[in-house]
Amino acid sequence: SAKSEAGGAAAGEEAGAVKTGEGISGNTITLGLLGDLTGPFAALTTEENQGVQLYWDQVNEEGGVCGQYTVDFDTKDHAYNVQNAVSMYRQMTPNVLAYQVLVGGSHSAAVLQNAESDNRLMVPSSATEHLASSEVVLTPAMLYNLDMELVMEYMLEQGVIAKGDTVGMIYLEGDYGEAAHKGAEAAAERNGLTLVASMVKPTDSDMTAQVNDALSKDASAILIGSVPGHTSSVATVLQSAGADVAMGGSWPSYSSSLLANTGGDYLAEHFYAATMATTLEQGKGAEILKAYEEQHGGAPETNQVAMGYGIAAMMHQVLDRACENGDLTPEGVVQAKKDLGTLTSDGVMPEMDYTRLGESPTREAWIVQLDKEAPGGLKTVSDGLYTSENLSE
Amino acid sequence: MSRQPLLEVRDAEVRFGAVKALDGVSFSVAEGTIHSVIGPNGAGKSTLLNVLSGVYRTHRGSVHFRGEDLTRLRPDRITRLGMGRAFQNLALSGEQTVLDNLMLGRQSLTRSGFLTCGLGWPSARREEARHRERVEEIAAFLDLDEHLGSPVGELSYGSQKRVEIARALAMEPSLLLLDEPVAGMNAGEKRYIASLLKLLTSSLDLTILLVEHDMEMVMSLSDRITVLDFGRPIADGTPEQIQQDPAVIGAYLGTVQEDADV
Amino acid sequence: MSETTITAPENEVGKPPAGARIPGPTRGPGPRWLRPVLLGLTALVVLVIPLYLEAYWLQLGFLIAALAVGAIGLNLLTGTTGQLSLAHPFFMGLGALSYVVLAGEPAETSLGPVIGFNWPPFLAMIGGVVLAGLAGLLFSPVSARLRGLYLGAASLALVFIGLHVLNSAQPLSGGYNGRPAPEFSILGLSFGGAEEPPVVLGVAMGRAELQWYLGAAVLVLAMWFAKNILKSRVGRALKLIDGDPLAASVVGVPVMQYKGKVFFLSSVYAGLAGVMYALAIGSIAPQSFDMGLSLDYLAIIVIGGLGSVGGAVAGAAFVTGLPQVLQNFAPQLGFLDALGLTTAHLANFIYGAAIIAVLLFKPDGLAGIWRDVASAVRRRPNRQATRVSPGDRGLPGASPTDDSADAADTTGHGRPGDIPGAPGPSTATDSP
Amino acid sequence: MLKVSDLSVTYGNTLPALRGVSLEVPAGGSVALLGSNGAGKTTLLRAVSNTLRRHRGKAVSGSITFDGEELLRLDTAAIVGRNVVQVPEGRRIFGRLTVEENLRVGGMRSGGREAARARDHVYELFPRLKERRTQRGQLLSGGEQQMLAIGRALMAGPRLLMLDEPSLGLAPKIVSQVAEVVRAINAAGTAILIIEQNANMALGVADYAYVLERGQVSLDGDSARLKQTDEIKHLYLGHSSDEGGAPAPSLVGKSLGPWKEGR
Amino acid sequence: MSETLITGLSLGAVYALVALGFVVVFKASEVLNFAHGSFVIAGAYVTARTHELLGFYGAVLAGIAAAAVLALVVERLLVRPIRDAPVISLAIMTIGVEVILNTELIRRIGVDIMPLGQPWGADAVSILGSNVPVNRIVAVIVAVIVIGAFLLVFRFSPWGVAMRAAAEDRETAELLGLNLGRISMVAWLIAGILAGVAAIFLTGAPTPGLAPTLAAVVLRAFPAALIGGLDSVPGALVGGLIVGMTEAYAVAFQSELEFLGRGIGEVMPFLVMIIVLVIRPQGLFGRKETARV
Ligand SMILES: Nc1ncnc2c1ncn2[C@@H]1O[C@H](COP(=O)(O)OP(=O)(O)OP(=O)(O)O)[C@@H](O)[C@H]1O
Ligand SMILES: Nc1ncnc2c1ncn2[C@@H]1O[C@H](COP(=O)(O)OP(=O)(O)OP(=O)(O)O)[C@@H](O)[C@H]1O
Ligand SMILES: [Mg+2]
Ligand SMILES: [Mg+2]
Repeated sequence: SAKSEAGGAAAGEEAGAVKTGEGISGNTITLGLLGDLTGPFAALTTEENQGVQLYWDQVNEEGGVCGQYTVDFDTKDHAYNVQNAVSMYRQMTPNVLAYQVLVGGSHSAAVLQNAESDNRLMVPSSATEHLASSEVVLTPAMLYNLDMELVMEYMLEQGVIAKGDTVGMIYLEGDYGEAAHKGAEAAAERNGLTLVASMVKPTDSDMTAQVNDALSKDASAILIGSVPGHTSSVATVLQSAGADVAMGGSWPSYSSSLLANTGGDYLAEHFYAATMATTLEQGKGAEILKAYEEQHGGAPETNQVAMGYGIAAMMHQVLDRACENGDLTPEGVVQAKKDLGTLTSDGVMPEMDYTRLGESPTREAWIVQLDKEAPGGLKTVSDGLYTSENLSE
Repeated sequence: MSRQPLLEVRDAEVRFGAVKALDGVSFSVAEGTIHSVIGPNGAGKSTLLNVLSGVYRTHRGSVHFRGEDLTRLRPDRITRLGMGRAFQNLALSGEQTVLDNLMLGRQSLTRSGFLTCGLGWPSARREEARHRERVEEIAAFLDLDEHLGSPVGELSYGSQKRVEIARALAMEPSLLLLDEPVAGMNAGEKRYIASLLKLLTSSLDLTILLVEHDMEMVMSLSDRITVLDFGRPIADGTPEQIQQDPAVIGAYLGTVQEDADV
Repeated sequence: MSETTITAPENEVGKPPAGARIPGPTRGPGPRWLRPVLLGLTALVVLVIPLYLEAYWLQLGFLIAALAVGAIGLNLLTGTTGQLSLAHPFFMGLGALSYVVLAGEPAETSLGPVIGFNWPPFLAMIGGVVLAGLAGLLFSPVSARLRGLYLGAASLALVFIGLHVLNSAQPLSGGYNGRPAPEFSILGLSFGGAEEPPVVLGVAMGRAELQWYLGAAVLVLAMWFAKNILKSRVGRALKLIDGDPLAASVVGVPVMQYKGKVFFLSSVYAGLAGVMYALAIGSIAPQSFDMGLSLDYLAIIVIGGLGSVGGAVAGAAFVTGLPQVLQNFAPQLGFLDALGLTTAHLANFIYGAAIIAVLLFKPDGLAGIWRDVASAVRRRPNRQATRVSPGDRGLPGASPTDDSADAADTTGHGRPGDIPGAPGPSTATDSP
Repeated sequence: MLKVSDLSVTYGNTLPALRGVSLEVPAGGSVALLGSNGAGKTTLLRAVSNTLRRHRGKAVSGSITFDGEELLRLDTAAIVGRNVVQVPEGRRIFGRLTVEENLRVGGMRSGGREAARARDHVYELFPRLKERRTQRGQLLSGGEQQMLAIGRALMAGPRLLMLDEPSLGLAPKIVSQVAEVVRAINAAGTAILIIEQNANMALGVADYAYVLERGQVSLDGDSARLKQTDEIKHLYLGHSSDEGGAPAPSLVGKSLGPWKEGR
Repeated sequence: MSETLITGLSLGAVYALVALGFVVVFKASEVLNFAHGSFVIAGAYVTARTHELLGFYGAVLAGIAAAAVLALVVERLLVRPIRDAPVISLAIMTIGVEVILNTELIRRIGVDIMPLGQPWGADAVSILGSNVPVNRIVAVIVAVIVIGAFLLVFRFSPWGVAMRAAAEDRETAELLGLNLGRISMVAWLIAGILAGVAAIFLTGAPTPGLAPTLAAVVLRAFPAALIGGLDSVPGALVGGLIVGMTEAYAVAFQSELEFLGRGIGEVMPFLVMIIVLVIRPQGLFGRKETARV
């Protein structure tokens, strides 16, 4: 009369030689895509999901994970609401093998403890030390502090800023912004820069006061560890002031659509940032672009598609390994990630090293500038992947 | 009983901006009597009641009730001392039933607080039951029993007036303040209320301070009358004296009432 | 004492028809048997549900219970006393935070150390409730001073302050990402998935099952307390404060004190809701206690029916449950992709439309529907009633046997509080 | 001009408040409507102005015509548009508006010049209002509010003016003034339908009267004639002191002992 | 510090325009319109979508028209049928509207930050040595004109009185022949127009353009409306300016305020609001609620 054991799936079922459990039924692996489809990050989530889909479609066509399992998705929307994220996580977990996408810093943090006890490998969309310290997390990017440092080192190297300069910084409330700030401080100290920093909230939209503050102190650049809207506002204020000041940003701080706004021209000229996934005008990026255009009949707005593609490729590696190990249970998947240690994604993203918990999986990235002409609005300006030996440990 | 008046108002003054709504008003009300206050519209009668029940503060003067100074007390404290009031403009809880409105009159007689009520403590239940019984008695007395379960807002104006009176009675006051209790009632109903008030003073040792424009009722019921005009007392005396007072006739009565064909 | 007899009249104008029945004034709608039967059935359903439903639904149930508890408290304040408050997320957040700090263990996080006192969870729960209540007490002088929308706005400030505190007081709250909420346990019964959970009728009583029962128990207590309040002298006083505060004070209600107390009470409810909310989510994050939650709460009490306890519960189920249910069942709808919509969009649309629909068709909320249904059931037996005897002209009183008037009035009435917006009895009653 | 025929009204699902009421106000006539509390007088006015639905009531049968046009089908504003205006029960002044603004609302339908003239006229009638011009309605005394309510309706320049207990709360001297005003308005061609508990006044003002009892017309006739009826004398005119008259509603069998517990 | 002052004032003017939208509807119907933010976004969206086609001024008209029509539709179809419900219910009705509109608009806007094509772009002029974007200067001028016009209308036309009467007692207002439907319609229409106008300035320099976060920005007008007094037209202006200045100064003194926790700037307008309300519960210019019995 009563319901069966919690979870329902036939745990320990043997299919061939591979042990499977929750998240697999028959020959179908279900991966979770828990993102923000209606909230502030809807568009980003959508493109990331499309990239994921693009990759797995190809794999499924070619025979699937270790030639046997096709991958399917359980897609849910938490609308950038933590409470929703948690309850949806609970609902999805019995049916998914791992989380291919889990959007949101505090959202990922809120489910982290559960994910650890449930053995669900997950790919969050943020790169904090907190998340990177967990065995079940595949941090998809350089930690925010190193990312900021990297951009600054590049700008120094190019002579956009010089040692001894004053630089302004605007960073977002929250651990992303704080980490970026920390990185900027480290780089500033190393290079004898004076940092004028102000913290802002997601709901702020007018950066006049902050920029004026920096300009009045003769800043030669303004760094941004915040959201694209703020980047755009900074550019607008600089442009109105007739300033000629460089800008550097963290990887979540820009979006190609900024080019169309007031201040867009200023950005195209003055703004530098790093990206973890290849731009779409070069190398592997071009291939992804082509595949995307075939499927959707137009170019994507950002290179978030490449990001999705890259993390899917890494997940593929992990699943293949787990299959090889004969254990495709959630536990087996986490174990496979540990076994592998280092993951590659066919040049879509830098090689990621997950062996040292709490540390950045990579220390290199592409440096980009915004460009109206380039697909996805970005062009790579560094000579391939860029790194600097100055970065903090 | 001592000879001390139940209520004594001395030299009360209330100002609203430039308007003096009460200006040097003094009078006293003896226990067990019906004392009326009359005067033209806007003379300050309701203001006087507002002072007595603590809604307005006097700028000058004092009010003593059973020898106790009321001038600084909050309305709810004054009510606890035994003053009940029916309002001129209905001040009932329109969406609550008549019974609930009458039970509101028991507010100052009951004690149960948030905790005891919320927990349904036996003491709270017992209190409720006891007071409800009494309230039903009062309702029957005012012919409201058929309406007990109706939301007050659905009653006709006249019936709502009766609920007002009943609620004031439910306060078990020793001094009852009535502000135009029979406005909106016809002659027969007025007479009914008048006889009821008479009965109450004799049977319950009730003292009544009555504000009313119905001269027939005032003259027949009152033991004593105070007349206000522009906030100032212009006369004070027995009904007979007042009826003859030329100042009162000029300011208030117009022609002598006597069934004049208006 | 005095049996007065005055000459009997020839006729009785203004008197009710003899023998008119007094409708039971404090009874709710519906026939007498309806209530106990429904209560019994509900209790049974609540008890057996965990034997059948998946954990996810049980957890959703617990979340709904948490919000329902908060909504009941808010309803006492806003629905009954007319004091609009948007500050509920603040008090919830405070309750949740206190619980987490009191029951939690000190720990190191990437943002720095966090404090914890390791109290037994039950004590920590009480602590959370008490602290939220105290905060309510602190704010109550302000709340007693303000009315209507102005109070609403002032209380909104608390939400922003609360968010700010949660974000900045990292050693307590864990900062932006929050911190995990320690599992509840009581009388040695651990909710956090004990090694060997007790088994009832073949079903393991895990976290979800136990939480379900906890939620049900707390909710029942919260409802019972609120209902008792509403039908007591306190409830009547609160309703009068809403309508006419001056009259209330003359009638003997210490208005300021009551406004303060009801604010306190509602923050106690909110604190309790906050603790449950933390348990339901498993962690606290500042984001959970933002203005969106304030608005959800308002939607809950209005959709449920202002001032109605049962309505608050129904509203909570509606507002919390609907979007989740929709996301679960909407994938079956294939046309979405064609429109470029996701199920999440659809869920939002339906949620918004449902709010609108409820208000359009039943401005007094779900509680109004219940009242209608119940009184329809009640009315059926004595349908015959209201026939009109026509043309009964003559002198007043010349028709002493006015039968039709007698026969009627067994219906209607006794439906307190459901004349939405009906103008009060006097010119002085303004709505907040 | 106004013709109510066979009108029945119910509120929610209670017993009918009006049952087959028929009544007529001729053009330029003045008619009084008497009746005890709860008889249905106010209900009748609500039906004419079509505000019943606000009180969860509705006309279940019958018709109300004004100059031959069915009013039950028009909405309130349109009815006022036909110059049928009422002074509602319980004054209902706008508490947060000043005296002057209250009057402005009343005169909104007529032109500025005309409204100004009407306002001066009202101030002439009620000098008290002029003194209180800038005071908010809420803070007026009861009687002042009543004056304002009447004045406000006069501003609208009605063809049919319906007054629901205009004498309520007014001092005797003012009552006679109001009566004169109403008579003057009537003399100037406005038809009057007046509800009054002060039957003395009502019958003085009106030519014809109806008595409503428990939702039905129980008596009607010329004012002068009705005044002589025993019932009217007894119930509506203050003739209690008449030795012959019996006292009205009774306290028979009623008592109220003191509350057993002291304070 | 004149720079901060000017920044604050110019920002405040924009808030004032939004706040006035709240105030007008509130005055006419005592409804707190939570959907006002959606009207702003809708206006901005239409302007952004059409400015290439119609030119900026044509697009502005289109945006204003869209916001106004939207407001009218909401009034007519949703608010009016339940006009007699308690005001809280009406406020919740507008929340329902807001949920739907925002979902759709945010879906349409997507990841973009959409430009509205203001011809003055990022131009700025120097006032007292500080750079003020032309966008803000235009905003100040428009706000002063609009609000001045409103004051005149309220003072000299019967409309303002009628609106307040209707808000207070609908039945009686109707009994005096006021056309409630029209009053309410006009109020919502005006609110819609104001939303369309405010949209232009809220999305102009130095802010990036139309983004989903605009909804949160609109929310700042809420303390502005209350500080000034919900029923006061000049109050909207003053409240807007106060909120604008509070924000500007909170940023300028960010480091001095750090002991209150970083990011206190966002909380400041609300703190100011609480202080104002505790001292004057009806807001600076609001009418005092007094009652008598
Ligand atoms: N909103 C309502 N809902 C239900 N019943 C109502 C409502 N309003 C009035 N009634 C009932 O209708 C009947 C007639 O009421 P009405 O107000 O017309 O009386 P009235 O003659 O004006 O009395 P009064 O002289 O007391 O003003 C009464 O029995 C009253 O209880
Ligand atoms: N709170 C107040 N603020 C300003 N003026 C007030 C206030 N209360 C009363 N007044 C004014 O004081 C005067 C006296 O009012 P009050 O209500 O006492 O008159 P009243 O004698 O009861 O008249 P009525 O017989 O008409 O009820 C009136 O002119 C009134 O306008
Ligand atoms: Mg008075
Ligand atoms: Mg009446």
